[in-house]
Amino acid sequence: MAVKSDTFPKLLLENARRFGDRPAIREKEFGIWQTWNWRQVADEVRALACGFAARGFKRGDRVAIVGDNRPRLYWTMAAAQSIGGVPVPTYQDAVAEEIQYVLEHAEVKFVVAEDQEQVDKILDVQERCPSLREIFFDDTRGMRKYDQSRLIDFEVLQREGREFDQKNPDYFVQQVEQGKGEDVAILLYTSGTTGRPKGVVLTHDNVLITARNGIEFDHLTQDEEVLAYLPMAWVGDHIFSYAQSYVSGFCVSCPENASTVMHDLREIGPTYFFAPPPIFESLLTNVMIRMEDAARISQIIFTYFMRVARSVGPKILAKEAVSIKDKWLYKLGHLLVYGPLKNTLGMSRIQLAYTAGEAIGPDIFDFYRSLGINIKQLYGQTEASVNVTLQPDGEVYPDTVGKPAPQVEIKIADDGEVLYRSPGVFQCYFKNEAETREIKTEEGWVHTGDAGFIDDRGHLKIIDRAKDVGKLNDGSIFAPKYVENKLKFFPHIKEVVAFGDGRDYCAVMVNIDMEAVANWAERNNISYASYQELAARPEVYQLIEDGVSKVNEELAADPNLAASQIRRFLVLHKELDADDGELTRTRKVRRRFIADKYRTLVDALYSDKKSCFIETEVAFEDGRTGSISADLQIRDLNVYTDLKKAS
Amino acid sequence: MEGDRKFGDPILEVQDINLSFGGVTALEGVSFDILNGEVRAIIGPNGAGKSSMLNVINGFYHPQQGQITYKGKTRRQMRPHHAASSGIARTFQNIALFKGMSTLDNIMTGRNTKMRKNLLWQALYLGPAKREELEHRDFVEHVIDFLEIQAIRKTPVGKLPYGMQKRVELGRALAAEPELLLLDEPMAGMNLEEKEDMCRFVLDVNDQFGTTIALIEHDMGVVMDISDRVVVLDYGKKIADGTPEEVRADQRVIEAYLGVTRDDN
Amino acid sequence: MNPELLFFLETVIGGLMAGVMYALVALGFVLIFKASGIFNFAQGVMCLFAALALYDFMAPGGWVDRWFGFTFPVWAAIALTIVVMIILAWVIERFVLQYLVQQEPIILFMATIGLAYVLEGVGDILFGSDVKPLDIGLPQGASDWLLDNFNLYVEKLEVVAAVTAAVLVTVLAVFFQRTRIGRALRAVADDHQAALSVGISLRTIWVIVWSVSGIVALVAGIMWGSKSGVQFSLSLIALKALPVLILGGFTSVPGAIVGGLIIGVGEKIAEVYLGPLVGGAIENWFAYMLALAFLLFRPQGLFGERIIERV
Amino acid sequence: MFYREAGQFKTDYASDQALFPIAQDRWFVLAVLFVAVAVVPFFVDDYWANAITLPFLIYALAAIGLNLLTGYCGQVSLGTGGFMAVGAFSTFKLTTAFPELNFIVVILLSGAITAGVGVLFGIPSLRIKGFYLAVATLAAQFFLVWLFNKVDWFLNYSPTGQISMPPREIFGILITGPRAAPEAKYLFCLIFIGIFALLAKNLVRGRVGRSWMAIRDMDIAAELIGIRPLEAKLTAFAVSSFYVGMAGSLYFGVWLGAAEPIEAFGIEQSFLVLFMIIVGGLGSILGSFLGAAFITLMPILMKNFMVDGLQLAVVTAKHIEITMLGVLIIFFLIVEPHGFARLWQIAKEKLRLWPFPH
Repeated sequence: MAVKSDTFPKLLLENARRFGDRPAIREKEFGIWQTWNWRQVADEVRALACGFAARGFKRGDRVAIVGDNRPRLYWTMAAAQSIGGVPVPTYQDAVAEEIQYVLEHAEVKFVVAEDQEQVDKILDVQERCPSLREIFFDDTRGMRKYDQSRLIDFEVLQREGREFDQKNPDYFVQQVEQGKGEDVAILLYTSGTTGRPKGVVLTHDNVLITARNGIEFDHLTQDEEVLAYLPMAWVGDHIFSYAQSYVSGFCVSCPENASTVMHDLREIGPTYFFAPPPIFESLLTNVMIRMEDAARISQIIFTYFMRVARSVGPKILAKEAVSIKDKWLYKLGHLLVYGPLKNTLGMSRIQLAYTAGEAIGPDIFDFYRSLGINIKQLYGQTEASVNVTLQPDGEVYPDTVGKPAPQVEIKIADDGEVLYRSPGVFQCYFKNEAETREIKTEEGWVHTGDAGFIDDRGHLKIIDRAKDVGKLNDGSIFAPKYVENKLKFFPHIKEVVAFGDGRDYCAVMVNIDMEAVANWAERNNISYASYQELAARPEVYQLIEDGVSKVNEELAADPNLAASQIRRFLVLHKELDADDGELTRTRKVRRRFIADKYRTLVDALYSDKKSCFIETEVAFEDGRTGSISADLQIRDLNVYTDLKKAS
Repeated sequence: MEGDRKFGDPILEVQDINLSFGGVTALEGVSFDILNGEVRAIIGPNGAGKSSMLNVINGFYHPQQGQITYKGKTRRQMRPHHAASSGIARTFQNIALFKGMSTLDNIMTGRNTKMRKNLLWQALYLGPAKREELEHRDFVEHVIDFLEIQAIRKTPVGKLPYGMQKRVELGRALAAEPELLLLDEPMAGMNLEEKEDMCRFVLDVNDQFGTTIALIEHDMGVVMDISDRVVVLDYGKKIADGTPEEVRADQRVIEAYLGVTRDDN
Repeated sequence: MNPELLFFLETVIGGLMAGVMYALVALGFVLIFKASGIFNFAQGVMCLFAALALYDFMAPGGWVDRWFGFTFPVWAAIALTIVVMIILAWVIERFVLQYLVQQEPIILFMATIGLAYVLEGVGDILFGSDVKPLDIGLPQGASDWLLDNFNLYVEKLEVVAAVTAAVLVTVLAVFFQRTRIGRALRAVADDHQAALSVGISLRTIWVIVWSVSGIVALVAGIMWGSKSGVQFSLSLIALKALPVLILGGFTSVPGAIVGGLIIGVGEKIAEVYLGPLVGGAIENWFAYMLALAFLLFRPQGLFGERIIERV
Repeated sequence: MFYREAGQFKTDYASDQALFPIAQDRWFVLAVLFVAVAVVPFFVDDYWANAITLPFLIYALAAIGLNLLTGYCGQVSLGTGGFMAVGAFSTFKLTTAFPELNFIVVILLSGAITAGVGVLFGIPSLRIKGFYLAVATLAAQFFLVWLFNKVDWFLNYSPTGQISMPPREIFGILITGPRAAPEAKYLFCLIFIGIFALLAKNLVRGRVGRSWMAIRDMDIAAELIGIRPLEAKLTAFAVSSFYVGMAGSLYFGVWLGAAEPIEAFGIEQSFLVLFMIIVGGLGSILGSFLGAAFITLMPILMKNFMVDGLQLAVVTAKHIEITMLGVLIIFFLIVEPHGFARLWQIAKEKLRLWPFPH
């Protein structure tokens, strides 16, 4: 390669020239994987870009993208970038108000929406988006009834674009040529655990250099298969499904719809796969639940070979030496168990899998690695165009997030906060000078907001959000997330909220995992009628208590964290829900919000009450609200003081 | 949805239909028309002759008297194959899917009248026959997409829940690209959510493809919501015909539904 | 009388007599089909089996004779055979039918073919496959009275068979119309639930039906066995009865009787007048052709009602 | 267990509708074909050809034929023996009348003639259904066998009442007659039947097959959506009879070499083939093979066991064999009424999902 293309549109044209016949993107539709090669994609993008131009789109204008992962929506990104515009992807499951904020804040001119559902949301809020001019829709289903003056069929737009292109044949290429690496490439809104979303401004250089570094780091090729199923508004999808595809030329596949993702995953059999820990976790839970119904003989075979895998699998994956016997046992296990298992999970061909976003349970992590799936952790942020640290092959540990990625510098502040500097570092928060200055220093260092330290292997270890790390009244350090994550590694626990900052001791509220606990209840003949009833069963409480005790045992072993042992806990009567504001859209716990909402419960946890009455407002899926009430028990636990016994 | 819907000329007119089975009269002097592009409901108490009327329209029953004008051609009676190949498709009151076949194959049978390649070509599965098969598969996939039944594409229909079977049956009818679609109680036995889905599909079919729809339905709410005009039968006779509002206000209709108790209900 | 007319008359009477025999076998089919929807292909073999059992109970050299050194008198042998047929019905229900209740008709049909193989094989193993003359004291030879007075040659045995069949049909009619079980049996033909409401379990009903048709098979077996000996070919009369079924309907008792007579007469006439012209031995297929030709004009059969098909 | 389907995605309908869309299935089929074509011929002697492989293959062809009619179109036929006789006698008359005619052409013509006869006897199916039709097809069985037995022209006035097949070559290799090599006969039948099994499979997965199945599953609905019952039923009878006729042709021409109508084409043949498709699986081409294998092999195994193993008299063994055949049929119907094909399908599903149960 002589000159590296420095923008996405230039890359696209280069790909179309160099390997135009190779598949670029696929979508499962009408029962088969409809495929477009790079030349076709370049052609579609060109028509689209010219269509935008024909409708008065100027350099610097912004296009919002609302919908599931669809080839046309990815093309919209490239089309906007081709003519100097900025794509603004939004979360497809966001409610109208959330979308309205982004459209208004980003001063979006055009919206490309997937279907009627998304169009309806935008029409609801269009009066409050003064800059919004036109809405384009991909799926025409049910759209005929709408007033078509501001609503335009995607195909019409492309048709207009082709006409425009014929009249102005040089326009497109000229516009692409005008683009430079330092131009803004994309505006990504981070959901943020507090306050309004912030628009992260990334340039072509930011994204492309990071993407290239990642590709070189992991030796990705143009033969990778990737399934694009995570929200397009999320930076991870932008890097893995868009940027790296453009850079290395591999093909990305879009699933048929949200309900068929697992099936589509199995069909495609990706070689390069990204999933946040909850997905790996629910897959594993699913495996275990399905195995419980299996015939005895299959269970015996499964259990035996999984034991073999746990002992030798990770070693074989790390290319360490194992005994001949183990090697053959593992091979046999692969034929009988691991192979079929990976096959049903759609992971047969995975060469590289990443997980990030939060801590992954060591059991879960080991499970996949023992099957021979090269799953690694990374640590990243939207503000860094994702990669901050990556685990190099051969240095994969469940409790760290790896070493600094290529060209990334890391330093730890005195208060334990992690800072980094890299070519991927964002320009600014859109229209938010103050916040930008708060996060990004003059020298280009970015505050991650996470507390952590570099261990003796040179790996970064994250313990919590920096601002969440607090102190117990006795002065010892308290990292709530660390405690929560340890508890969440138990399959029966779905969510945990830990309290302790400024208190005498640590106390937690637990959400049971309905699927896992229901299954457990069935096997133990425990009857229940509802989530609430199941959560309140004494047997369930005991189950949770056992888990909490184990965590206390582990915490006691670490002198820094021994004081964070859990003294009291309760099991919540309802599932924490993003619709009720208790979780973020990325399913992170909003601790302060919860502390406020469930003030009575928190107070009870720090009293000697044995139970506490609570009434809660809930929002149902159809938009109605109601309330549920419950009398929740609170349990006390013993803490381990004897360190030797505990260890 | 905008208020005023405009319709074309009648696509179908039945005139003075008399139908009886061995002395038992099912239909007596029934006349009405169905306009191009409208949703036409046929309602009436049990045993009023609604299903018989559909059976007359698509040629399964042959009336003793009367005539049927379909797309400008007047006949004494229809023949099932002729009706099917000239653009009349239907669903059935009691699901009449082909139990031993998958969803896909069931819907493919709806394309039967449009497939031409002979036995020999098909046995060889080469060239034209293969191409024809794949073209029709493509069309059927669009129907599957339209009805949102992708996930059950290859499931044998016998294993599907009731509501899904109804949807597949609609798919089979749609696959024939009908000009006139006859739906015999498309929402019978469904729960609220399934009914809403089905209503949406019926309206979308009418809207998207401009298909004329004649449907029999018991749920008055549904009928009033989605139909443009309603014809009411009772004891084999037409007792009212008009817009949902007119029909609802008709004294004879109210009597037929409320006034007389019947043992056959 | 004109000899040709006389010959014709004899032919017709012979046909009627044969028809009665067909009707007897067809009756067994109809009973089972009516009550359970099963096309019992083993009906013919059941006739053979019944006849073999009967023979064994009363004939010198049979199992009974060899093991116990005596034979039963005719009436006792018939009673015992009836018991055997009832046991057989129970065994069939217990080991075959109860597992197949929900299956398609063709599966049940195949099961009865399997049953036919089993009965044939067991019959052969137990009783051997040689021809056995069955004599339970029915009159043999031509009726002298008819021969003397009308110059007609009619086998006495056939007359007896006709009379027996008439009696049997009457008894069955009374059984179906007048007894509680009989009514239940009729009900089950229409609606299984209805039968249950009478208070008899479906399984019991099936055993009863199979027993009754086993007894009918025994009667048919006695008649045919007395005429031409007990041998394997006896089971083939089932094939003779099948055209009767298409003609008369699978569910109609009067259909079976009238159909049997029509087939019997038609076949005899064809055999006598048409057979020589085409090389003979047409009795194997003529009945089928007759029934088929009939069906083309009246698809619902003799006594069937016109079916209104609904969707 | 051996399936690795992840990554086997389809980007066009042609590959999605392929006969064996899963790669592992394709390999398995290729392996079986390889063994059948390249390995088995080395082990085929006269006994293996005449007692095992030829009966299996030829009955499989007949079973496919009957399965098309009964399993796919739902029209029960008990006339298979009679239709096989038509195929056999057509072959006899054609080979003797036109000695130059290629044997393959003879087989195809025999099939065609049988198809014509089949359509004739299928006409009642337009008016009668179910067991009425089944009984009506017995008319074909009895009438046809009677016809061939009685009309001397069909027998070429043979005084013994037998017909025998003159030797015929294909590509210079002797296929029929007593001097034909067993492996040549075997390979010829294998290839012939392999091709026609494939054609049958193509038919049933296309429009024609769907029309048949529609008629089978719900004839009224089928008619109302535009499938002509007349066309569907008569094509089913025609194609079915074509296959059965070719089976009859091979049965007489390649396997038996000589036949006598009543003995060779009796109603037992009809039942035997019907058993095959029931035990193998109605509505399954694979099932036709499995059923044919079971019904042809089982008596041989049983006979070997009883006569050679238990030293029973041949007659007693025959009786026990008949009884056991009946018992086994009943047993299979109770255990798996949908036949071997269903068992195969279940096993395959299990393997695909292993180690999960569902």
